[in-house]
Amino acid sequence: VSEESAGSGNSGSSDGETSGSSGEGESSSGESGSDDGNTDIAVVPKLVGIPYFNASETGAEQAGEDLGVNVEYTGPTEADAAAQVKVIEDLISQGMDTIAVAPNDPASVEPVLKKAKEQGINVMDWDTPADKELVDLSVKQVDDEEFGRHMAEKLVEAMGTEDGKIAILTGGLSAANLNLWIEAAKKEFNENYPNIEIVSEKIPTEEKQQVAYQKTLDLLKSYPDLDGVLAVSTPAPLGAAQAVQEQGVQDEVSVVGSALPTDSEPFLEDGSLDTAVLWNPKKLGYLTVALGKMLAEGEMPEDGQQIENVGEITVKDDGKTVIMGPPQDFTKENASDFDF
Amino acid sequence: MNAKLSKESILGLIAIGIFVGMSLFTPRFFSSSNLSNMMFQLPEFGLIALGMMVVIITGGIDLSITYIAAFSGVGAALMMTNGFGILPAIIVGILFALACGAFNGIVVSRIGVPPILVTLGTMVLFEGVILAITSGNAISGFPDAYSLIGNGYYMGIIPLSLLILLFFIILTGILLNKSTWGRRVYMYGSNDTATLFSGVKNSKVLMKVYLYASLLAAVSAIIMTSRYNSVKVDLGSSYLLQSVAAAVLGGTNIHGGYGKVMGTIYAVLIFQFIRNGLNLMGAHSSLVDVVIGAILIVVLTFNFFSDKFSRKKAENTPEKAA
Amino acid sequence: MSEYILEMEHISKTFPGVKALDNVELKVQKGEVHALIGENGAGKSTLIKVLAGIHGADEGGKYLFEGEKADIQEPMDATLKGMSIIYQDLSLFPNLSVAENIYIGRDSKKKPWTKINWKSMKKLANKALAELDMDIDLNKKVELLSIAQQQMIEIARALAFDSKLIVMDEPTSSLSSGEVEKLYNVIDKLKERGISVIFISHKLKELFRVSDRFTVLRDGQYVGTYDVNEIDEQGLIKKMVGREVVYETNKEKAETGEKLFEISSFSKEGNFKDIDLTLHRGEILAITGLVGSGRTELAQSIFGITKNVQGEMWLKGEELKISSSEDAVKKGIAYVPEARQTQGLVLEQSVINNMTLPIIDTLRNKLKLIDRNVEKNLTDQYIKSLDVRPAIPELTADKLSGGNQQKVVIGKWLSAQPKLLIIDEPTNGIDIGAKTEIHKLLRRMVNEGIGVIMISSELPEVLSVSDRILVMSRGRIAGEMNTVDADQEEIMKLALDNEGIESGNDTKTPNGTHHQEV
Amino acid sequence: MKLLLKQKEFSVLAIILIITVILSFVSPVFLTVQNWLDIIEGNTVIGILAIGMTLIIITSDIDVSVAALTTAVTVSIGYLFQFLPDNWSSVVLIFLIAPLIGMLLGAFNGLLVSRIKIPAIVVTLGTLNIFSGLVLYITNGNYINSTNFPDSFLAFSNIEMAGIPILIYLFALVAFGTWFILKYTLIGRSVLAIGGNAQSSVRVGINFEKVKMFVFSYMGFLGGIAAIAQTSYTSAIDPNGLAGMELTVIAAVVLGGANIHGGRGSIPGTLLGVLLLAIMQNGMILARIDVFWQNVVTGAIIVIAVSYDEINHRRNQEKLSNIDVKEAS
Ligand SMILES: Nc1ncnc2c1ncn2[C@@H]1O[C@H](COP(=O)(O)OP(=O)(O)OP(=O)(O)O)[C@@H](O)[C@H]1O
Ligand SMILES: Nc1ncnc2c1ncn2[C@@H]1O[C@H](COP(=O)(O)OP(=O)(O)OP(=O)(O)O)[C@@H](O)[C@H]1O
Ligand SMILES: [Mg+2]
Ligand SMILES: [Mg+2]
Repeated sequence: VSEESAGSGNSGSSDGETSGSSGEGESSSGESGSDDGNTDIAVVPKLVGIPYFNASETGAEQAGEDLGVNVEYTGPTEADAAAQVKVIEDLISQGMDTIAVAPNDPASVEPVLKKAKEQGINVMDWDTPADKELVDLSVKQVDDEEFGRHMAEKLVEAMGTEDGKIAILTGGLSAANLNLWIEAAKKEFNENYPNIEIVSEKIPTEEKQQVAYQKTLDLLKSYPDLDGVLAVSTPAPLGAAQAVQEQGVQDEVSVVGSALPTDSEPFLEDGSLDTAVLWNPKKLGYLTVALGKMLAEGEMPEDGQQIENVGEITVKDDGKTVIMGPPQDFTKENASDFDF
Repeated sequence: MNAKLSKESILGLIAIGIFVGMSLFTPRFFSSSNLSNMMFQLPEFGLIALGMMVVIITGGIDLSITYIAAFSGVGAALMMTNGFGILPAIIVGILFALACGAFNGIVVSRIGVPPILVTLGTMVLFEGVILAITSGNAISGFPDAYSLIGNGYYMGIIPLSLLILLFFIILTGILLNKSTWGRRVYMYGSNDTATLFSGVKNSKVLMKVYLYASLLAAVSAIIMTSRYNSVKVDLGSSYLLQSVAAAVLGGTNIHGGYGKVMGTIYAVLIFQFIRNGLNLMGAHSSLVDVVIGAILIVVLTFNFFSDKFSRKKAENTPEKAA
Repeated sequence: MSEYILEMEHISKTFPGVKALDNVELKVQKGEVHALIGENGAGKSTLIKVLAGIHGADEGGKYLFEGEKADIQEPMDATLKGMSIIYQDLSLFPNLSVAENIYIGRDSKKKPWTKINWKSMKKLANKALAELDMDIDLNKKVELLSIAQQQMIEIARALAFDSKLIVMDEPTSSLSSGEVEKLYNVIDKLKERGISVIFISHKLKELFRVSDRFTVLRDGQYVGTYDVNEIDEQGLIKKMVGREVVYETNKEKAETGEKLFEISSFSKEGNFKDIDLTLHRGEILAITGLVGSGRTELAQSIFGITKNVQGEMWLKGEELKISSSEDAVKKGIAYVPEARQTQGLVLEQSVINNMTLPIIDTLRNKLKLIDRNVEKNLTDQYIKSLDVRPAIPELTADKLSGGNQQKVVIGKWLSAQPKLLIIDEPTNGIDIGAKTEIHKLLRRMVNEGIGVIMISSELPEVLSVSDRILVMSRGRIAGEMNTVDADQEEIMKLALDNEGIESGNDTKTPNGTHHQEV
Repeated sequence: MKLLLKQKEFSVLAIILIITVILSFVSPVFLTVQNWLDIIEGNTVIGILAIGMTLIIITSDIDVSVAALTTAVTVSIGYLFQFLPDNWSSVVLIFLIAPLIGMLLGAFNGLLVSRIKIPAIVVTLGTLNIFSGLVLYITNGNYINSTNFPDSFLAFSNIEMAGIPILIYLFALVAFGTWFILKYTLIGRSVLAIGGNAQSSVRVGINFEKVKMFVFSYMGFLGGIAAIAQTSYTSAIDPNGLAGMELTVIAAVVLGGANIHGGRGSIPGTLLGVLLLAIMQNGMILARIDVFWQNVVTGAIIVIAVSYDEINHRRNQEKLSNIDVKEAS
């Protein structure tokens, strides 16, 4: 048990004794400030304890181990902006070199990031952008616009028709990135598939598979001629697919959404979930730490740069927005190749 | 020797103990930047916990309090993003909260529905109203001056928001202990029938309780929106159960009739020290919850045994003396 | 030895700061009715609670039941040994049916999964109720019964248990005289069966009617045990209070002044109808009647607790519009309710907080905050003038005995300096010493110009205290008379109204006995 | 008279009927058998927990740890699945072990409430934090999906008898069993008695502590059963899946007429409360109410329902205390 808690403090899972850091790790993790000569990088997810952010934690820690930096991966237990700010404030007290945040609410972390900067801490965002002016680096898994449009395309492809009725499920009404994707998807429908009818406003599912399942059941009843469901947030596609699977309407209703491959597998197999679109969150965690380290060392990434274990990255014109790569599709064929 | 420490003082000692322990064993806990951190973090939660305590003293509970805060924040934010000044925005924010408080108050005091039911309903209702207004989006972009409320200092070292909290601690203390309203709140909490038969207008007392709680929620909301520079439907939602926990850890009787400002404040401090300390130690966030849950149970178990012990002693003494 | 079913000797009980029982003795013979008497706070209820295993006595006492050491740790032990206790404040379950309430407790020692046999339960309940001559739907929830009926259910439960010793702590305080008489008959039957009864009451006349022997307590100490033949009422009173107390009918005609308070055509659907009432300066007006005749509802309507009342009221010539108890207090009306523990006092709070509750707004200093000194002085003053014991203003009200609690309630209203005081069953469960004090107090108030309306079911009290009597029956005023010309039989006839035709015989008897004894 | 006594239940029923009538006009699907089966199956977990909560609320306590407790059991089930053989014995085993684990956790609550006399809301607020904190710490919030489940369990989940899913039978069994306990057993009587008047119950020899122990353990026991229902319903284990559900459970119970001050509450009432919340959820989408207004509607209905109930209750109380006023002669 203690291994795991220490694990998030320093570089270490048990096989990480390659570098010197883990030997003194136990004692130094507490006072992990920059004084011990090691680079300290804090990675703050929106919340801890959900599969998606667990996957990125694995990646972040792997990077810490590979690159010889201390990684502190910590966040609130609820996706609550206030709680997240407190965590960041505590991290500032701990004296980090770099803090990377996936803000629950971009505006709300603004003041605290400012404070971090004032104390000479490098500030970056990952997963979800914070205030562009403020951060030194912004790591994005994909381009939001591209991602939303891509999901929309995938759905139309799965439906096999360009005019039909679809519904949209979302994790929560107030999730900024989900809203961005949904907007982009809607734009895609509007511009390129004008005959697609969205039958209801986005339906919130409380980030719970079970709720998504029930809402989808209700949707199927309420709109018997529904052709597709677009489900954003990682549990939502699973719930939607479960409903489709149970009703045996795999051939009538297509489901496309953002989900992790291992969770999606049982639904991809029988076609109740057509495509899960996401990126590799482990790589995202890895990339975040890698870039955090560069930042701490005063370097900036370049467009087209090759990052070990991640691949080629894109850097936007502003010089500080890094895109990890294109969205990745998980399908019946490839889902079993992944371990997250 | 004879002067037995009150429940609250013991809690205060525990708070100090935790503070000292954390300072000794958690590096950087006792650093100026961390101390100032904590001073900034305290007020928003402290205010909500105080509001919750006042409601609990009447034997009620306000499950809608964090949504009242969020609603109030939305009110203020809408004003500012529509070009109004800070002061009108704050006033509107407070008015929004008072409207919610009045709604709770009316249903509780006039119709007589148990508070837990009313606020269970209004919690969903207020959340719905915020969603309907904001579509779930965050509202942000406030004037720089506004951010001083939550982030600024007074005389360079004391956070302004902490002063606001102090002001409300004192105000709440005076209102509860010295004002006739406060007296009635305690009496009502112990036996509402008897207060009615003593010519107390229960509905007025209750109405003011819910208004006061919503006022505290509004102040907390102003500090939060200023600190986070934004407001969203879930502003402060994680404080809901925590504030109940703080009030009862602070000795407030969940059935009403007893509760002290300082008790609640000590409990808030304990939560703060533990949360912050464990974060600094790099403990898994989930463990913080476990520790807080455990403290709640351990402290109250301790109270139980110390009560039992002191009662035994008290029962024995007169006998021996006789 | 074996002639006693219960022997308690050298029983002491110390509460923090109070020695409630000090070396007390209580010996009850088989088949006798044994009265336990004493002033408020003398320790009667405490002794019963020791007997029942609710309180553990201090060490060193002797407690034998049927000649054997009674090792009673919890209430159930007493029940299993064959004792049933009817507590002063009843032990019923409002949410359960009559049958369940009578039956409950029989199988407390059985396995929790035992199946309840509704049939045998109802049979047993029916039998017990039949003995009491009561006809109540067994499935009715107890909360829907009147207080008197509830009291009878409690008695039925004790009967159903086939106990050897039944303790009744003030069972008659909320019974009408008809029901009291039924109870006497039951007690007589119990006696015939060889069952012992311990009977606690402040109504001396009824004690002489039912009891064989008396044990008197005073200030937690044992005074003595007397045979009914060897002592009379005055003698007992002397033993109880240590002095002589006179208690007789008011023979003087009060000089009444101008109209002080008046109500006209007061009606409240389902409670009372067309009530007209006038109170003059300098008189005490009594409202009597059977339990449930609507007196309390009337009082609470005047006091603004009951809403939606039609009719008009005037106080000192000013028409009153009262829509809440707050209005009533502001206009100078005070009401001492009948349920002291739930309506009269905030038990968990201090005497001081209780005393000043109605007037707290007037005790504010310049800063609009409560002036503690003024508050304390005022409370001390009333504690002293009413002789509240113990005289500790900071003590919480639940630590006081019934009589002293009542004094605090009265003190609370005295401090409010009302123009009109309505006092509902003022001496319910109060000992004779405190009773006369309260009566004197009422007289004093009247003399000072406060109007007093006293609601009471106790005829001797009505006759001795009031100047004029209104009799209520089924929500209406059935008659009015001056106390000097009043006659108990006449009052009972009015109170019973046409119901009296069937039950008249029953109810006249107690009054008859009263007459003989007075 | 009977109807009057069932009064509280009656007002929920009235609201349910009104909503049903409205919804069946708005949506043709609403009144179909399939839809109702879906509604009931979907609310089995809430329903089972609400039944346990009814007993607790009758004794004038409350348990806010139910969702966390149930989650803890689901996670235990998930770990157990790794060791269980793929035949029917594992389903039987799960039905033995899950309620047992739940019962132990519930008994921990019960112990603190009855022996240490900490108010139940405080105890369970504490254990809510402890249970859910530990679950998240241990699982890190990771799903366990159905690929790891024994096929026999999946087969069990899919059983239907007479077109009705197995979970509904389970739900009915729990409801009937608990109703029977309340009405026909000594312990059930004691639960009602304690809620009606705690002091009296001690005087008539009811073991207060044991009864409190019982209600909390029983809640835990049902939590265990609810955990099985949840696992079989979602075919996955989500450590966050039930978060916040305790408030829904409590809302259902009190909407069903249980009095938060104890003594009152019934299984039929609770079932109606669950149903009311369930059809509201279901109706939102069927009635195609704008998502941003759904909470407003739900919240408003709850407030109206509890207010209506209170007003009705008062009016009847007043009638009950009426006397038969003599007519003028
Ligand atoms: N739980 C308690 N704690 C402290 N003191 C108590 C407690 N219960 C009773 N007393 C005190 O013990 C004394 C005896 O009270 P008790 O109730 O036995 O009197 P009583 O004879 O029944 O009076 P009454 O006729 O008014 O009912 C009183 O002084 C009372 O204040
Ligand atoms: N809260 C209540 N619940 C049930 N019945 C009640 C309630 N309050 C009063 N009653 C009943 O209403 C009727 C009128 O009561 P009310 O108290 O006005 O009569 P009363 O003449 O003052 O008698 P009492 O001596 O009992 O106070 C009685 O039958 C009484 O039992
Ligand atoms: Mg007594
Ligand atoms: Mg009365």
